[in-house]
Amino acid sequence: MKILYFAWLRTKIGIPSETVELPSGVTDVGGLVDWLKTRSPRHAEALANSKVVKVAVNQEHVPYDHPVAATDEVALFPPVTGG
Amino acid sequence: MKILYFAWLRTKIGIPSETVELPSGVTDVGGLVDWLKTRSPRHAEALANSKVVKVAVNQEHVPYDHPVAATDEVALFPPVTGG
Amino acid sequence: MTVKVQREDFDVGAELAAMTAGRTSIGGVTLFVGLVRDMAGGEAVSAMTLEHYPGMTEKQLEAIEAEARGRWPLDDVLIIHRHGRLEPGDQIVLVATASAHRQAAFDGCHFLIDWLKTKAPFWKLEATPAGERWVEAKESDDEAASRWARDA
Amino acid sequence: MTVKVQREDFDVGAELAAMTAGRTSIGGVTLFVGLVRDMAGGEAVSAMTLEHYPGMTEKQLEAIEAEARGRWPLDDVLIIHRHGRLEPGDQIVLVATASAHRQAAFDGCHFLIDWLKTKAPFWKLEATPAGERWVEAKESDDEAASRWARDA
Repeated sequence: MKILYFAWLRTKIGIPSETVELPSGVTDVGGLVDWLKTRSPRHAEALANSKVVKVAVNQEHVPYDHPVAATDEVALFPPVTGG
Repeated sequence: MKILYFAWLRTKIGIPSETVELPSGVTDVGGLVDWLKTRSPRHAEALANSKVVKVAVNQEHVPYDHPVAATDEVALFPPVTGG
Repeated sequence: MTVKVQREDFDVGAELAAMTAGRTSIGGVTLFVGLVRDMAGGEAVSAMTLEHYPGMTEKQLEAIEAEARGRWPLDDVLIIHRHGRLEPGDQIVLVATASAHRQAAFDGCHFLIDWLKTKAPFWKLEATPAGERWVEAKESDDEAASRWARDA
Repeated sequence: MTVKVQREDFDVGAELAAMTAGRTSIGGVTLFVGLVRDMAGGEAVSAMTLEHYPGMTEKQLEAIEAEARGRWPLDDVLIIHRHGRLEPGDQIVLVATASAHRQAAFDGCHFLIDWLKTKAPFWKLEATPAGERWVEAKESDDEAASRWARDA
């Protein structure tokens, strides 16, 4: 699964993207974000406040109860600030 | 007194402007328009319907009871149609 | 703060660049460019001649421009209005309003073009297949302008 | 009907000319040009970097452009949005809407820029005397966009 990070999520975590193996048991966005927090202290800190972590699956904004699958492109980013 | 005509008032009367001697007794716009009607059949026809004859004195829109004086520049024109 | 009534065409890109050059407090510019349409009132129009009252037109445009600046926080306003003979596709009018905030730029520009399209001292002579005709003032335009009336 | 997300600057005059060339049914074009201001939230800004999500950004801009065309009778719509590092005075965004009628052109353009300024997937990094900071989403912008919400 391809994970993309934007804006301060990218700078806090320190990488623009990573490819992860989706663990069994992770079936929705909320589960994915919780699991990503365990990958490093930087992940944990960046993803601590889910209010400011928005998620898109396959380039569509989705809520935390949206399902995720191994072939999805998942992007995590702060609330957009517009142009 | 300088009288200016615009748009179809100009084409109906046939001249863009004329200089007239203000007759005594003509003291306001309404009196002036009535007097101008007597100058030719073309004037009479063009000025027949006062609803569509707007007047500016010294480049300011004015109502028919606005005073006129010999040194004024008076313009007669149809309702503006904008740009 | 510029008003021009002219026969010549104008270059929107150049006017915008001149308005914003070196003025980094401006957050946005709203522009409206009016063009001659090939149709009016359901009839084909091959040309349009705009007549105006030189002197009075400029005075009135300057007055409405000052009113717009009084009502909205505008860093700059530009009005260019052409007169003379124009053909379909030709530019007639440009209104540009610059502001730190886009809402002010939009409101100022919209107010000015509604006024220009209805109250500005211009008269239109349209050339149609049936001949030339002077355009009459439209009710719908008066409504557009009246929505800007201030509350008493 | 064009959406471009690009690093390069754009030429408003050339874009306008391309949009209107030979299309004599267009009565007016409303344009909004957004510029980088030298101040934000009371602080000096020396540069701004716009980050976006390539692919998703274009998709969202195309969707909102289609919505604008569905809501107003627009002959054409152009959106150009830059990304990357920009300095005060630089152009950020152009929205242009062409219509037979100015009200539609105004409403369509205003709707699009309110959306772009609030909902478009861009993130701003501002360079200030205190260092670089990521801009947070603003309440006032959400209000501007919410006025376009359809009645249920």
